[in-house]
Parts: sequence; C-alpha cells; structure tokens
Amino acid sequence: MLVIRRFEERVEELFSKGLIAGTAHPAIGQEATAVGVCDSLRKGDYVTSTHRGHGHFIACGGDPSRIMAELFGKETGYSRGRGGSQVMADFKLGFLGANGITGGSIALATGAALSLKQKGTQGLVVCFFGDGAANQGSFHESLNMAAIWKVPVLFVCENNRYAMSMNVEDSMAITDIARRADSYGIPGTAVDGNDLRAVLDVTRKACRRARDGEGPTLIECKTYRRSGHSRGDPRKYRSREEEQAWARRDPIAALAKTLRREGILSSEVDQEIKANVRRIVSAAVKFAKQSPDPDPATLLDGVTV
Amino acid sequence: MLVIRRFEERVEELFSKGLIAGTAHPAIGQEATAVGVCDSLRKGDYVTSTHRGHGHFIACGGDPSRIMAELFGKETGYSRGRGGSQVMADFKLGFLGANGITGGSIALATGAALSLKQKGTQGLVVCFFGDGAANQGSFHESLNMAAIWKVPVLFVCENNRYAMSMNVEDSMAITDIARRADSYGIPGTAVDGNDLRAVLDVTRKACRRARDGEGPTLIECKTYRRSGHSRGDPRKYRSREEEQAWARRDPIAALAKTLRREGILSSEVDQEIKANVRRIVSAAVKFAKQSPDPDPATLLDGVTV
Amino acid sequence: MRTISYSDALREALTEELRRDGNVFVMGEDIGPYGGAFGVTRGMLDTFGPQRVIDTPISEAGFVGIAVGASLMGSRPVVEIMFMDFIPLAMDPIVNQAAKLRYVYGPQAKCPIVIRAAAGGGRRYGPTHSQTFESWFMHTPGLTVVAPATPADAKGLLKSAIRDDNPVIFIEQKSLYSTRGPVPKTSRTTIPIGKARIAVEGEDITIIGWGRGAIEAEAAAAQLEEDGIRAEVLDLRTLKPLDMQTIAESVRKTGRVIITDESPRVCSVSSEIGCRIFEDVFDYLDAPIKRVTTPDVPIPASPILEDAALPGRADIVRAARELTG
Amino acid sequence: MRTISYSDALREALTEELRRDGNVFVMGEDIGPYGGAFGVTRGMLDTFGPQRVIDTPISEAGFVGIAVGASLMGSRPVVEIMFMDFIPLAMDPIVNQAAKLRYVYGPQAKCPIVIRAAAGGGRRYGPTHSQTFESWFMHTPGLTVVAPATPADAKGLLKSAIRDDNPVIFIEQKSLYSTRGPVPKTSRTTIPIGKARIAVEGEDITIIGWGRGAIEAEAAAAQLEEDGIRAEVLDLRTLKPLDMQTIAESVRKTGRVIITDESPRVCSVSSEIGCRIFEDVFDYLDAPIKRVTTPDVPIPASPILEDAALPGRADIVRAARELTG
Ligand SMILES: Cc1ncc(C[n+]2csc(CCOP(=O)(O)OP(=O)(O)O)c2C)c(N)n1
Ligand SMILES: Cc1ncc(C[n+]2csc(CCOP(=O)(O)OP(=O)(O)O)c2C)c(N)n1
Ligand SMILES: [Mg+2]
Ligand SMILES: [Mg+2]
Repeated sequence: MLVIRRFEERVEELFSKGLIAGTAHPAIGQEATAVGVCDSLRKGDYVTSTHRGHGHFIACGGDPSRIMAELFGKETGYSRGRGGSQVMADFKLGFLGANGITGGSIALATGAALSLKQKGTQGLVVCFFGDGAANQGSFHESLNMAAIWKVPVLFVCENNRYAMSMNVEDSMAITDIARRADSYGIPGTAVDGNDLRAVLDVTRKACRRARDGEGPTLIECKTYRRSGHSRGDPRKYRSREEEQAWARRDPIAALAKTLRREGILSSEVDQEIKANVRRIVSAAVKFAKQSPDPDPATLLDGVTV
Repeated sequence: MLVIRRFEERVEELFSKGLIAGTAHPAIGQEATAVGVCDSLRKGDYVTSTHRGHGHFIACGGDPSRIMAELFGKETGYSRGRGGSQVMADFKLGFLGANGITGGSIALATGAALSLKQKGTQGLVVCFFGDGAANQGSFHESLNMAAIWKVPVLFVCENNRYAMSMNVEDSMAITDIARRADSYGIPGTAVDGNDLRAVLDVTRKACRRARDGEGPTLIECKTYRRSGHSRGDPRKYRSREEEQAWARRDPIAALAKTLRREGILSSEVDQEIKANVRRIVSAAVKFAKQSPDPDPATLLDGVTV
Repeated sequence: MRTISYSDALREALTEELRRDGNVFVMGEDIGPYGGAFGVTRGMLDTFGPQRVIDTPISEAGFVGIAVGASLMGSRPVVEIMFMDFIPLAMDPIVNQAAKLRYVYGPQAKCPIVIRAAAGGGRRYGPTHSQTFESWFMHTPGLTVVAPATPADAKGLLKSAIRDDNPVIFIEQKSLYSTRGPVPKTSRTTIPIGKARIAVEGEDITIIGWGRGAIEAEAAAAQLEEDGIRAEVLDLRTLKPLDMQTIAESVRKTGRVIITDESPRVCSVSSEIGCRIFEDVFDYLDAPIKRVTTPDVPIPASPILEDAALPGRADIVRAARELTG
Repeated sequence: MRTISYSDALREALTEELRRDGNVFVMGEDIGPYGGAFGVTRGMLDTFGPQRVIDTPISEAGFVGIAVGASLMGSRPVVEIMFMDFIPLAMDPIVNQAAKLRYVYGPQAKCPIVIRAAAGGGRRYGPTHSQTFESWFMHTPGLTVVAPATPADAKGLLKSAIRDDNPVIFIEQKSLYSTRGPVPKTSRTTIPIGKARIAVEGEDITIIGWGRGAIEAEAAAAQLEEDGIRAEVLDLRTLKPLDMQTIAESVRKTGRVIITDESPRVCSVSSEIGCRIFEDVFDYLDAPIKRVTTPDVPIPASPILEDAALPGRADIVRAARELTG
C-alpha cells in the first residue's frame, strides 16, 4: 500500500514539475482496495484495471520502475512508451491491462473469465472499475452475461464517490451500487474499501464462490480518491471539509494504527518499511529517467496488419 | 386490438404469398399491451416503438392503409417506401417511430421526455421494448439518466418470453425484469400483459407519476408472441404445447369473454366489430396494392447533406 | 468438384476449425437452435454443445468485448453479428480494445478474434438492415478486413481468419449466402489473407470489386466481351491489407479502372483504392477512374428504390462503355 | 479586432446561441462545475443553470441517444464528447438513428443535434485519447462534418451548426484549444457550412488541410515561400459537404496537390479528397498527389513516438519540395 501511495505522490510531483507529459490518475486513498482484493489471487488468476491503474498494477506485482518508465514514455516502459499511464499490461503477472475507456475492461474481464471456465482451470478474473463506469452499458451487458454463464469473475467497483467531477449522488438515484447485482441474480456486497481486512474478507468469499463454479459477485468498495481526478484538477466540485473528513479515514493510516495497536507493527519495522518504499520509488524514478527514449524508427514495430 | 390481430394475420399471409418483400415482425398475442398502454395517452404524449411496431402504431391511431402501403414499399406508405416495416413514424400522432435496432428507441424516448420536461409541458413518453432489449446497454444507461433527471417516461417492457429464439430464462438470471427498476431507484411493476384491464391500471398509475414530475416507471407486461419471430421462423426453440397453453390465454379471447360475461359485448356488436375490422384491413391491403411505386428518380429526395 | 452454397462453405469452415482446435468457439445471437439468422451455424449446437456454440443475449457491445477478452487468454472466438448494421454498437471493443492491443502490448498479446458480419443490401430489409462498413474498419490500424465473394473463398478465408492472431472483420454479403460454387472437400485448403484473385483476365479495362461487387463485375465482363471489350476483373477478397501489387499490375496493363463498391461513396473503400491507384500508378492511367457505388443515401426498403440505390452489373457495363468508348 | 482563444470562441458561440434560442441546451460529461475537460463550458452552468447545462453520467451511447430523441421534439442539443476516442461507444444513435431520420421520415423530422468532439493528438495522451474519426462520419449518409481551424471559424461554424436542422459532427482538435486569433465581437457573424477558406493564395501547389492540418499547412507555405514556391493553402473548414468547387479551382490553377490529414491514412478523408480530385480534375494534374498523414498505426503516448507519427509542417514542406522539385 505504501509503495502505491509514495509512487503516486511522486507521479503527481513529476507532473507538476513538467517531467512527465500526458496525463495520469493517481489512486491515492484507494490503496486498501487494490491491495486487499489482489491479496486473494493465485497464479492463474487475472486482473483487469482502469485509467486509475498504477495501484492495481503494483498490487499485482508490477515493477514500479517499468511503470514509471512508461509514464516517462521510455523504451523500458511496459508498453515501450506506446501506451502511457492508461495502457499497460503484464500478462505473465496476470495483469491484463489498465484501460483508457471508462468501463472498457468490464467485458474484457468477463471474456477472460469465460475462457478460463471453458478451459476448465481453477482461475478467476478480478475486474476493477469505478462508480462512474457502473453507469456504462458494458457494465449491464457484462454482468448479465457473466451471471447467466456463471463465469468466475469478481466485479470490484471502487466507489470513490466521484467520476471525475460528478458526485455519485448525481449520477445515480441509489446509494449502494452493490444493489445492482440483483438485476442479474448475483450476490452484491458493499464494504468499507478503506478497511484492508474487510476487503480481504469479502474478496475471499467471492473468490471461493467463483472457484466453486457458482459465478460472479459484485463487490462495492466504498472509498475516496484523495487527490484530484488527474493532474491539474482544482477540485471545485467538492469541499475541502469533505476531503479532510476522508483524510481522517485514510486506509494506510488506519491500517498502521491497527497494526501498531495489535503489536504487529513496531516502530522499527515501520521505519524499515518506509525506507524500503523510499528506495523502491526513488529507484523507479531513476530507472525511468536514465532509460533510453524509444527510437522513432521503431514507430511501426509490431504493426501486424 | 382486433384490428391489430387481423392486420398482422394479413401481413403474415401476404408474406407467405410473396406479395411483400423484406421482413416484418407480427405482434399477434401482444395486442392487450399496445392497446392497454396507449389508452392512457393524451394529445402531447409520445410513443416510441420497436421492430415489432405495427400494433403500437395502430394503437396510436396509425392508419392501417399507410402502414400496409409501407410494407408494400409504396409511395403512399408512411416512409414513402424508404423505411419498411421497422422504420415508420407519424409525429403528429405522437408516434415517434418503430426501430430496427433492438433497444434503439430507449434512449430516444428518454430524450424526447427530457425535452418535454424542459419545455414544461404535461406530456410524457411511452417507450415500448422487449425482454431482449432489456439486456442492451442502452436500457441501463437510459433508465439511469431518466431516473436521476426524473423525466416523464414509461418504460414498457413487453416480456413475450423470447428474443427471437432466446428464451428469457437463458438470457437473464432473474424472473422479473421489473426488478431491474431497483438499480435506478425507480418503481417497477410486473403485470399480466394479456389482461387489458390490468395493463390499463398500471399504466394509469405510472402516467400520473410521470405527469406529477416524479419521473419514470418500469412496467413489465408478461405476454407471449403467438406467431414466429418474423416470417419463416419454424419456432424450433419452443414446443407446440407451450404455444397452445398460451393460446388459451389469448388477450383478445379473454377480453371478449369478460365483456360478454359482463353483458357489455352482445353478439350483435361483436359481429359488427368483426365486420368493421375486416373492412378496415381489406381496405388497407387494397390501398397498398393500388398505390403507386416510388419513382426511382426520387431516390435522393430528402437527402439534406 | 462438388458445388455448395456460400453459407454451407462458411459452416464447413467453422466446423472444421472447431474440430481442429479446441480453443475455437463461436458466439452470437440466435446461432444455437435457430442456426443463425442466415442459417450459417445450423446444426452446430448439436455437434459441439453449448460451451462452444454460445447463444448470447442481445448485447452486441458486451459480447464482442467478451470475445476480445477471451482471445487474450488464448481462446479463438468467432463472433457472428447478425446484421452488420448492429456493429456500430460494438465499435468500442473493436476499435479501442482489439485493434490496439497487439501494437501497444507487444508480443505478449495476441488477439485472434474473428467478427463475422452479414452485410449489404438486396433483401429489402431497409436502412438499418442493409449497411456495410468495411471502410470504418480499414481506417482503424490493427484490423484485418476480409470480404470473400465465392463459396471457395468464403471457406478458405474464414479458416485463415480463424488461424490468424489479429482481429479480423469478416464481411459476408447477405445476397451471397445462397449463391453456389465449387469448393474443395478437403479440410486442408485455406486461402491466404492479403491476396486478390484475378477473376477474369483482360487487357482493356480493370474492374475492381469484392463480395457481391466481384460477382457483378464478372457478369459485366461477360457482357462487355460481346462488345469486344476485354475487361480484367479483380476480386480483392481481402480489403486490408490491400493487395496493391495485383491492382497496380492490372492497371499498368489496362490503363483504365472501374471500382465497384456497395457502400455509400464518400470515404469508402473505393475512395481509398482510387486514391492509391492515383498515387502509385498515375503515369499508366489513360483516363480518370470511375467509381460505381451506392450514392450518399441510406438504403431504402422498397424494392424499386433499393435497386436504384445499389450498384449492379448494368451500371458497371455502362461505366465501362463510357471509359472505353 | 480582439484576439481570443479557440476555446473562448467556442464558449462564446455556445453562450450566444443559448441566449438566442431557448431550445438550445448543452450536455456532456463534466461540463458543469468542472467546465469541460478542456474548459470550453467553463462558467456556463452558473449562467444558464442545470436545465440547460447538463452534466451526464459516463454513458456516451445513452446521452447521445437522449440528445437525438430531444432533437426530434424541437430541442437543439449540443453534446460534448470529452475525447473523440469515446465516440465509438455512441455510433449506433448517430449512425442508425440521427443520420437516417430525416431521409426516411421526411419533412416531419428534424434532427438538429451538434456533437462536439475533442479530437486528435499532440498532447501525449496515448492511443485511446488521441484519435479522430471524421472519415467514419463522412462515410455515413445524412451527417454534416465540420472541423474548424481558427477561433473565428470555430465560433462562426459552431453557431451555424447549432442552427442547422441536420445532425452535425463538430470536430475540435485538442491541440487548437489554446491557439488564439481575431474573432469578431458581434453575435451575428456566422460562417457558412460547406465553404472552404483560401488561407494562402499561390500558384505552384495546392495544400489541402483542415483543423490543425490547415495551420500546419499555412506554416509550411510560409517556409516554402523562402524557397520561391508559392503554395495555395485551402482550409476546408467543412468536410461534408465537401467544397469540391474550391478544391477543383485551385488544382486547375496549380496542377499539384498535397493533402494533409492527421488520421491514419487508409480510407481517410485524404483518400476521399485524393480520389475526387482524380475523378474531377484529372486532366489538370501535372503529378500524382501526395498525402501527408499519420501512418496506419495507433497514436503512441511517448512524445518522441507521437511526434514521429503525426504529420506536421516539416513533412508538408518536404513533400512540397519533392512535388515541385
Ligand atoms: C468512455 C469514456 N468516457 C469518459 C472518459 C473520461 N474519463 C476518464 S476517467 C473518468 C471518470 C471515471 O470515473 P470512475 O469510473 O468513478 O473512476 P475514478 O476516476 O473515480 O477512479 C472519465 C469521465 C473515458 N476515459 N472513457
Ligand atoms: C441491435 C440489434 N441486435 C439484434 C437485432 C436482431 N433482432 C431483431 S428483433 C430481435 C429480438 C428482440 O427481442 P425482444 O426485445 O424480446 O423483442 P421481441 O422480438 O420479442 O418483440 C433481434 C435479436 C436487431 N434488430 N438489433
Ligand atoms: Mg469514481
Ligand atoms: Mg421478446
């Protein structure tokens, strides 16, 4: 979780310094969802992600250096600089890709899970998407087909209360997105997405269901994106008070507090973790900066048609 | 209702004789829904329809002769032969059009209703669609927006148990489509679509709600398409027994029985109605046959760009 | 050689590929008990079962996206779009997902999906059931576009498309389904993607077509022969990658070109071919090219209007006479 | 005359039309408090309220369809598509509904909807946030396609588009939003749809562009002048209907043509224009045309690769030197 946090903070900083071009969507505040869900995954499982995908990728074992290099548009990036923040993947890690299209991965995840089922594996697919994506047609169509065909997929909606500037209360007339599961005859659960253990818990249940051939589950993780939607977002659509209230429910701080209270996290270990994380993120930035740019002569590499 | 029935029977016959080209989807067995819903409409209300639209059009006051002429591809048809069975409209009657795209009219209806609301009229829009269309993304997106903006629209799902060959039990893991209303925070009601009075009843309630500015309602009319999906459908996907069971629940026969029992329909009046209907349908066929073909030189008429 | 119909040929290709490779499956609306709106998958559910012949709800965007997702995992889905008119619903998974994956993700990603679409007019189905959109897909980097005219090519190209690791848009003109032709019985014959077929050899004029257009062009050539005009007919078979070599060779020989295209003419495939000829073999041209296409108009349902809209052999003959006269 | 930015010009057009006609409303994602991803609608919610500046959920297919439905009732919706890359989600209501209604339903139907789409590359947003699809829409009978290059044209054409009774696809290249230019202050000036603008007069070669392409062409012309090559630059402004008259006149004068197009070249607008020139003014051409376009490849995110992919003034200059050398 801390790697994600520090990585994203670094990304924001690099953008504001003009060292990275294009755009990126930091997942600051939503780390418990990514980590909590991905913790239950095994080899042979897969994950699809969104425009806000760095955290999911890191939680799947993605190499922060290569992710950072992709943001820098470097040859060593996951997509050799061709994809940028919203288009990178590592199939070997089971990470089937971020996605620049809101809701774009929901059908892909369902299809990947269908394939796993056809092949008779024990694998499953986790499909991350946001509250905004839950209003796309592909949400409806995919959940319906996943349900009738009982494919092993976990639909994980990260309800961070906003789709860009749109409050979830203005974008739908219901409070729990989990309730939409009823339309497809599948279970739906809402959970505090900032509580790592709660997320772990519901995910485990849903994974069991999927592996037992009983089909999909819709999990709604209630969370909050603490930073702007993407770089340069002045956040006019919400109040600083609201942000502060959610800051007090920060998932990393909450976890640290619990672990300290339970005596699991000593201040030594805490220091060590932090130092480690600092090293990882600094190394990522260094790697990205020092990596070579792609050769423009390779523009047409991999054009297969 | 009887006009629709006889009209559609005639269409089937004309197709099998090769007198009409293209395709058409008869609404035999579903007449109570079309008529029951449209009965509550006033001037200033609108209706959008589907590929199975002749019944809706006639229930809105569409001229059977011009509908038939359109099926014959004649100049006197509602679309001057350009649209065919699935593309005709009469805006003056409030009939905004059949639709060749399954689910295609759901957003149009929502938009028409939004416009009525913006203009501050008391009008509303009825949006017919099938069980199959309820699995399209546009269903989800449109109902959601209709709900959050509280636009005056009635979403009327004619659940006739099949989308072409697909049984509704195979296309969704729930039994009542009306239940999907919950996903949008709007009321949903399932009703026996073969019972004219029941349909009248729920429609009236939903109309009141819409006119009061409280927004949309989802009405599911359970009915049955007694004939094939379109011409030449051998109906391999269902049993003759099932068809016979539904024949016993025919909406027209049921209504006639009730009206006779209640002493409202004397056998004289019954005869008179039947004779009238026969005349109307024969006149429609005659009109269509005698109408001129479109002049091929007019192909580009109305091309505005 | 035995003679079978275009739909039979497609069914044979599907059946053989489903047998050959357990990763292949077919999905689409009403392809199970109904056998597909045009009967192409008739009987296949009984042979292969519901795991491999999947009837979908009416959710074009969703099931095309699902097929793309499955293809990433090594499955080889063949999706049927009942009418190509419905493909506008599924543009996002095709254009924003399938078409880009291989370029951006590199060798880790394959996307072996085939999208079969029943296209074009001639059946009096009206404006929302008669369209064909090959131009959109050619305009999209990363897609292969195939449009066979004969049963033999339909079978051979469908097999190649299924074995290809790129997303393929496979266009079947509705008016061809019942046409018949010789098709080899063996399951080994495939037709390579990217190679045009010289349907008729000639020296006076080149007529370029695909799908029904190629058939009409052949018929036109036969008529022209009576006038002493020896037309060369190219049946493109594959639209992308476009076989410019075969086209250029023919144009260098004849110096005159007709392109026939059933889609509305603006920004159509015919535009691209015309422009390419212009760019590549300008010096060999003795006259401007002529395009015989549908005008810029929706396809009407009425038989008389539809016939007026769609290009046919008579239009090709007329254009050829003008060009050579 | 005062100088304002392209986005300001668009905002003025919207504001004036909302004031002029109570039937006009704007809708799209994040156009309210956020002011639109590119700031075009900034402040408009405060001025016009949520009934006329409607923030939508992320449901492109749905809200475009809703706009089409509203337009049938006399409303005049202006829809913002945040990135044109998302328009594949909304092809069905555009192509199967909006584009066909007027032709099929006749005079009873009007469909005055404007779809504004932020298009094109140059901002390092990568393959799913840099596309432009004008060719698809030109290929669809019934749609008007507009693509202004300057602030003045952006304002004048948006006003004309809003007053037009046909569905209009209005293409705004992202790289133009911050460019500035003179724009008349009056709310009465409109620019007619369908008329190209001769941006630079010249006799040696015709360079055809639109949107950013026209700007690049102008810059190229300035450079070419130093070599003594007098280029004529046509800024098309409207792509459909295409102003072939202005194009043909210029080509008859110069005999040499370059077309620049930011979309991938196969079946692009440049193909159509090239082919039309070929058909219409063949005899006046002294050389094959040259197309300066993006190659057939997704737009990469990396600045170096994106710059290599997109055509620019240097590419135009090079092509012009080849053609005239
Ligand atoms: C189809 C599509 N529409 C719009 C966008 C622009 N966009 C990018 S992210 C975003 C908000 C997504 O909201 P949500 O799904 O809640 O995810 P979050 O950003 O909150 O993580 C929008 C509108 C897009 N990328 N794709
Ligand atoms: C987008 C789209 N997909 C598929 C079709 C082909 N099609 C026409 S009607 C139909 C079945 C529709 O089922 P339903 O909505 O239940 O209506 P019903 O036919 O039962 O009245 C299908 C699949 C179509 N016209 N449009
Ligand atoms: Mg969100
Ligand atoms: Mg049905």
